[in-house]
Amino acid sequence: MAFPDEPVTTEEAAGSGGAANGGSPNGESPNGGSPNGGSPNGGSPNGAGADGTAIPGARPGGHAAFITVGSALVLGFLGVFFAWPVAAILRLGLSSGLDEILTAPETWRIVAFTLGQAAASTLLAIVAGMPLAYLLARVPVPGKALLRALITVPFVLPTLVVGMAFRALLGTAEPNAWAIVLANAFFNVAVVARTVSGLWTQLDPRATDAARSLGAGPLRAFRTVTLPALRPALWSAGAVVFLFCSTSFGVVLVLGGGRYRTLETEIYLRTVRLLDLSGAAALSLLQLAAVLAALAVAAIARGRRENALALRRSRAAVRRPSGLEWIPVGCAVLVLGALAAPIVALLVRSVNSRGGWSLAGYRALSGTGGVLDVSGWQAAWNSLRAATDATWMSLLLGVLACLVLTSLRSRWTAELMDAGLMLPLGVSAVTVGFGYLVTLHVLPGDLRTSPLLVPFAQALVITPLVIRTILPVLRSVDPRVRAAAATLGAGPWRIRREVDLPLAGRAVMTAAGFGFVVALGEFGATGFLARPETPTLPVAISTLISRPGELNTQMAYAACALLMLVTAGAVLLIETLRSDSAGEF
Amino acid sequence: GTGRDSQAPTVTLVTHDSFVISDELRKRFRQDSGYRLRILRKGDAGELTNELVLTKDAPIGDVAFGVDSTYLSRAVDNGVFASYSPENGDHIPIEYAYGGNDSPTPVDAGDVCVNIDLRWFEQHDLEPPAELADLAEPRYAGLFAVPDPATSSPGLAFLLNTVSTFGEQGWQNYWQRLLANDVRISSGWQQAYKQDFSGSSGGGSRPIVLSYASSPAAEVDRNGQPRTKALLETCYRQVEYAGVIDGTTNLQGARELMDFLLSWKFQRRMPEQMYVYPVLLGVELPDSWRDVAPRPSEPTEMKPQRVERNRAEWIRQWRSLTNR
Amino acid sequence: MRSVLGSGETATAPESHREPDDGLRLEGLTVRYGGTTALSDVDLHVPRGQVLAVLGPSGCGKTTLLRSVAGLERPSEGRIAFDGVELSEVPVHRRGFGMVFQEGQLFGHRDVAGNVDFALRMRSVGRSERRDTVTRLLELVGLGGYQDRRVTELSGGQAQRVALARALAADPRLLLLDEPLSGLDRRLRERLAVDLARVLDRNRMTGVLVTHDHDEAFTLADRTAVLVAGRIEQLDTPWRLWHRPATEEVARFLGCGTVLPGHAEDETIRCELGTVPRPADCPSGTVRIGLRAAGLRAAPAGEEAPIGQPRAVVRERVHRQDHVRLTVTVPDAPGLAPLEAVTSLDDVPHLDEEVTLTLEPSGTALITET
Amino acid sequence: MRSVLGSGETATAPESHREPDDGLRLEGLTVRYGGTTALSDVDLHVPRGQVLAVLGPSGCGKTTLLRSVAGLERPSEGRIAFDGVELSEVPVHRRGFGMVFQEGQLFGHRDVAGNVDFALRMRSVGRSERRDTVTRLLELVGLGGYQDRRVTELSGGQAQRVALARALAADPRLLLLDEPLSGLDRRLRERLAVDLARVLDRNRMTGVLVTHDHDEAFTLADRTAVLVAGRIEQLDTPWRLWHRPATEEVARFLGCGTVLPGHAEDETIRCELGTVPRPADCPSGTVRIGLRAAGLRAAPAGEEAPIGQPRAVVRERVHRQDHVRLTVTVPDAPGLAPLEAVTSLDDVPHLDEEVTLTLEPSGTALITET
Ligand SMILES: Nc1ncnc2c1ncn2[C@@H]1O[C@H](COP(=O)(O)OP(=O)(O)OP(=O)(O)O)[C@@H](O)[C@H]1O
Ligand SMILES: Nc1ncnc2c1ncn2[C@@H]1O[C@H](COP(=O)(O)OP(=O)(O)OP(=O)(O)O)[C@@H](O)[C@H]1O
Ligand SMILES: Cc1ncc(C[n+]2csc(CCO)c2C)c(N)n1
Ligand SMILES: [Mg+2]
Ligand SMILES: [Mg+2]
Repeated sequence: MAFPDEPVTTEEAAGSGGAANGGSPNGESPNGGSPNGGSPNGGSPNGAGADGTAIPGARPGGHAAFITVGSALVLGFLGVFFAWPVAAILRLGLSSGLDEILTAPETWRIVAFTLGQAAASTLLAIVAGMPLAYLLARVPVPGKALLRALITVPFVLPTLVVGMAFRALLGTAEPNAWAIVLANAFFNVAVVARTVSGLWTQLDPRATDAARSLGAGPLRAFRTVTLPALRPALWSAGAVVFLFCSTSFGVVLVLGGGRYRTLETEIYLRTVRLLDLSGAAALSLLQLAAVLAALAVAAIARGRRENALALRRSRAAVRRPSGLEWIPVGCAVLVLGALAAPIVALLVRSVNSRGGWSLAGYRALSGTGGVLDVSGWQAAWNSLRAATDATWMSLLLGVLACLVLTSLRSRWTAELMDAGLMLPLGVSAVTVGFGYLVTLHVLPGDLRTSPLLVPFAQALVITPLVIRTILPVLRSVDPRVRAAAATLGAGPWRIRREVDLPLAGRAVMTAAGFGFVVALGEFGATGFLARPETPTLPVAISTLISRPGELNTQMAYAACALLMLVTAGAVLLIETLRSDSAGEF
Repeated sequence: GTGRDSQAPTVTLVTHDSFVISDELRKRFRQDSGYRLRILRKGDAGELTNELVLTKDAPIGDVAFGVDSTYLSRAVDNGVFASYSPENGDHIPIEYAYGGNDSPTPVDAGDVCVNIDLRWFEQHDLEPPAELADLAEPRYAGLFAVPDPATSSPGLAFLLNTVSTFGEQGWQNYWQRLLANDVRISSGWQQAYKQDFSGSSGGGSRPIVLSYASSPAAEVDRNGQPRTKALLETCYRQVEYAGVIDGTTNLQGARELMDFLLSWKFQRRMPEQMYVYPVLLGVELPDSWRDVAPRPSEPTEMKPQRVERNRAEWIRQWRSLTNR
Repeated sequence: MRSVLGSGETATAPESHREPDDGLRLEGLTVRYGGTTALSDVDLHVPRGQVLAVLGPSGCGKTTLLRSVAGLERPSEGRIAFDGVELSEVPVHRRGFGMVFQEGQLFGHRDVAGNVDFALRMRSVGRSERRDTVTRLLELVGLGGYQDRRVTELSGGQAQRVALARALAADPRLLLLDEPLSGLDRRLRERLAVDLARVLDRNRMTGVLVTHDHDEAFTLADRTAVLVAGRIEQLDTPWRLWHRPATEEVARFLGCGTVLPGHAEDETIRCELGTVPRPADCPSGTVRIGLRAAGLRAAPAGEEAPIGQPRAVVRERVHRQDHVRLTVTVPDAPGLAPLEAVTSLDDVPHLDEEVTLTLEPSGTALITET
Repeated sequence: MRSVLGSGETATAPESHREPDDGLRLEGLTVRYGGTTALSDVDLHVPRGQVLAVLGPSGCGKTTLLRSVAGLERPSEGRIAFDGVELSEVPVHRRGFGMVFQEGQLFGHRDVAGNVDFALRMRSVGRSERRDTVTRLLELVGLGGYQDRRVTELSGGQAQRVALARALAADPRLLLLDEPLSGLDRRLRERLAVDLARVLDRNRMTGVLVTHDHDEAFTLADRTAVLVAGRIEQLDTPWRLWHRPATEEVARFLGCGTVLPGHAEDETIRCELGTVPRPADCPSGTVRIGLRAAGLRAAPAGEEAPIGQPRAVVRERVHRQDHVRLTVTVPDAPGLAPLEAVTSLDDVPHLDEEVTLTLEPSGTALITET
């Protein structure tokens, strides 16, 4: 250190505060004698300003009426389409057998494997997703919208098909835990890449500049500045991926070959094969507890400081990488390759079979007859319609929920509600579906067989995704910008509309695109609820894949290709819309 | 193809995913009965059964079709079905009946059989196996793929087949020998048939697979030559039943539909649409089937009641045996 | 132009040209952040149409004061009222106060015009009038033609000017300015200060201005408050602040590096370094004299220097724009800390050279309170 | 203390006490942001151990200059070298340059100590030495005891000082300072400028300082560059900038509100408003004279005012700290724009009163280039 050992300060060096301490005739220091007293703020998490509760404008308004109505709507939907059915099915089974299940060592092995594989998959998805997020947020890539659209494609693929593709690619017919992890990660890399890049794009690059100028290399600057700033998005994405993976079903079945069992497969076995409702209920409760525990851990880790970031989207931040920055770019290319491999394999299968190359699958798909009631186009159209309905419903619910969540004063109320909204991702589709059967007939118009049920159920799955995409951005909005709007005459609603929504606008559109894709690919609930005259593409694929015969197989793969095409197209469209509607970005 | 005339009364059929009906037949039903047919597909046979059981107090349809002999007892014991004797009931072989000709009524039978890849055996100059016991012979080591009884319908049928064939005492021993013979167990029919089996389009490595007696009908090459063959000595029969759902508000429509399911015109079309054998005596199989997928003459079977009593325990035992 | 010449006499005269409006009133305002007391017991009155400047060391609570008035901080104690209406229940956006934030706080998702326009839309101004006003305001702050620029692509000073234009667009009844011109070069700052004074005056806006530039305070404000450690030390006209600081702390804050005891008698005040004329308002007896650098003139001590004039030795020399600032010590008065003095550029003494010191009355301040 | 007294003569003398180090060199530096050219063709040399101040109007490219040197902007053209090493391939963190950003850019997720500590950890300083250094630096900037404070809970000026401490902690070989003291009150700013000068000098750091405070530039810097619209208009010693601006633009930027043609002959330079002495370096013939406010003294035109001295009418009066600034018009010279003049506090003319004007040589600048 090049500084002199003797103090260089003059008598005034105690500074403004210090000078006041020493010289003020009034005696009272504004800092309350903080120098040795630990945190000058008194360390109180409830202190005014510390959590922003006392600062009007720090939250986007706080109308009690809005919070009440909003919560009622959101929780009402959640209650009717999730809590009630699940509770009903659990109650049917909870008469007996709980202790038997809980004391079986087998049960705990399954719990351990469920959480273990989910954790590993999540980690892998994050590790693989980060370079992609970097690529999307910080590197000028021509046709980035297309790239963004393409990486969502894996997400819609039926798990059964992907499982089979992985089996074929990895050449592992034997049960293999790593293959499960790999396939789970394959599905979910996009969740990480998109969620994280959404926030990353908006981070003020000058914070990194500061770190770099202080001697931090690119990696160090990333670790010490960017990563902490991305933490909200990372936890968000991590929680979602963890839930997906801990309820992973098709992948575990196909690649686990029955030897690797998760809570989800066990619940399926007991519910569908054995009608052992009490065993299923016990396991469902375990699943619920495990998911809640995981969410709590995430909330604690994330909630320590979800501080206001200076969101400042800057064109200058997107620039050609140099030096070490090529490493993440290289990694991203590798990840893209890895994502592409199973997809390419599927595409090849759709035009190639033992009979050589042929477009027979596509041809058959475009006509009716055969095992499908409708043509592939019709199925695609059905998918699009259901997904559209599900998307607007979930956007409505999700945005409303986000506004309520950011308006709530009490952090714990917000966390509880947040967790409640996440739960549909962590509960077995079988449990929810069977729950519908024993409850929804009570509502007028027997929803159990109504065409509305599919979008409702899909919305239930998408809404948590919407929330997880929008909430971190909304929470990162600098309260001082809201304050500025308030001083210019904007009331709480106006601030929501003029500051929060535009800032979260990208996230809303990202969520819309993402939710749409999920709805397109959703099979767990859709397969359960879809009506035969309007099958969606995933339902059609499942029908085709469970038939013998070359043509059926080829048609299934062709339908997969169609699904991918529809997905990429829809996302591309939505992303284009996004840059139009929020053109100021 | 339906729903153009929403005035027409509707009858709802609750069935499994494999149910297929052509537009033409659907129209026929409409014309004959005056009812519009609405179909609800509810997963596989197991899922279907459980849904029927769970909704028995507030039924979601009028007629159920597709509960098979593996699950029938569960449905019957839970009082899912109302009694009804359809018109052609007396043309059904008695061995299919669950208890008399009353509802539930058998509609078709499917046979779960071991299939082989004919070309593979030709190329390797190996005598194909003939019966279940052969599969445990060392010369067929590493050749057999079977789906998991715990997670797949045909897999469960195969387990029941082994119990039926080797008896309560012998089946576990047989499975141990299968395991020693490197049987490949995958979780579903799709993986076993489409990935592991060398005779299907997937081009897997195993020339012996568990599938259906009708599967070879789908694996005919361009010259009409079958690529695969079902071993008729290894079959297990699953009978699929239909019945009027107890509590239906449309009894008349339900009866019309039951009669339709057992009508000649419907039964005749079942093989090509659903790859199953119709139950009515005297219904002709399509010509091609006679060569490619003939009906097994003496398949193994098991009474639904017996399955219901033992299913969970056998699966448990099988799991601990195979360490799954 | 607003504050023309304040003098000892005219400043205390009643502001007869103002209507008897009430304006902004703070009573006993105290704001705490957890354990930190940022403002304590502040009483303040800014009559309608007047501008108050707030000076004070870094961290003394200036921003907190403005934020509390705007409604962005909740006072721990005390009242804030405007035109007699108590504001504690009035939300920020209903107060009709505009604020220029210290850090700008522009809306990053809108372009320059969009930022200014926002304030107009909140007031439901018609579209074409909005465009004209935006143009006019941007021209006022020297950013004509920058309408479509993204605010992330502005220089620091440009962003600050957009913030100023935005706050003016809101046409507030009270304008709170937190160092609105601090990042600008002097020429622009002077011009904008004059323009701002004109706008404030023309619209009869009440204003509170935080600044570190004393000249700016004097150009824009009717009165100036000196805030130290969360308390108002003095609230006065520029002239009185400069020449009659209430406390030694204020004197030091306003540039008096040295404060010496003095004795007022007859026509003069005598202190260790000489005498200055005694103003009419100075009581006789013990007073304190604050010395700014310009209050001491140093000249090389040639042989002909009069005896009795204090002599000092040059320790440091710093070039300033139009003079040279010296640090000198007085060997005859070892108790005296080093003093600052000025000398003209024409005849600069060398380091360690001996100089004579003359008191320059215009560079001194008189602390009469005890 | 660094820049002691610059004068016309000493400034051009070789800096013999400096080693012949190379320091920072810019050659033909051009930086464009899309269509905007923020810097064009800048050549600059800051010898090792020296400090260069950069002055210039808002938006002229000062920040861009610093960011380019730091490696945060990629130049469109030109070279940057330090000690002879071309830097285009050297990444930011390997340059060993420190920067104080205009907006502070503190790490919001670290406390005050954590921000300063960051720089030390990057240099792998040991733990206990780090703590001591953090303490010392915070004390230097007057924030002793603020270690555990969140940076989001600092006042604007406090945050700026943390940024300064953090940059100093990096112990850079070149320190880039972007208005490091702009948000501080004058007393603190002066003290910190002196302390900063001391640190720079003691560690023989090279520095580039952007500031709007001319005094600060003269206190801290050896030479000062005036940047206008992305070009360096003049790079000179403080004395020469102030007294010999190279262009009218520089003269105006440095406060000359009026520039008059003049004629140098013999001992004097004559212009419309009178004469000033002709310095030795002034060529004879046509020159231009820049007038600052202090370059014109106004006094009430009593009867005894000498004939021939220009007379003017007071149009505006503004109180300044220790003088009064007037705007006057000269009826005899209707082509002349209104002029700024000063008058002492003792004898202030009224509005519309007639005054006589005297040229004050120390308030004028000479533009000799044409
Ligand atoms: N990212 C950017 N994109 C486009 N133009 C920019 C960008 N950053 C700065 N500019 C423009 O470049 C010019 C120089 O900006 P710079 O920030 O260097 O000015 P400055 O001299 O530091 O001004 P100030 O004193 O106001 O901080 C300005 O006109 C500014 O509007
Ligand atoms: N959110 C906060 N939490 C805790 N302390 C705070 C907070 N904001 C400000 N302070 C403290 O309150 C005091 C007053 O802060 P304020 O911002 O009002 O100062 P200021 O006079 O505006 O200073 P500057 O001239 O540096 O901007 C400071 O000591 C500051 O550290
Ligand atoms: C491991 C894993 N498997 C499948 C999907 C695909 N998927 C897309 S949305 C959704 C939830 C509701 O069906 C699922 C499961 C995934 N993302 N992760
Ligand atoms: Mg402040
Ligand atoms: Mg700048």
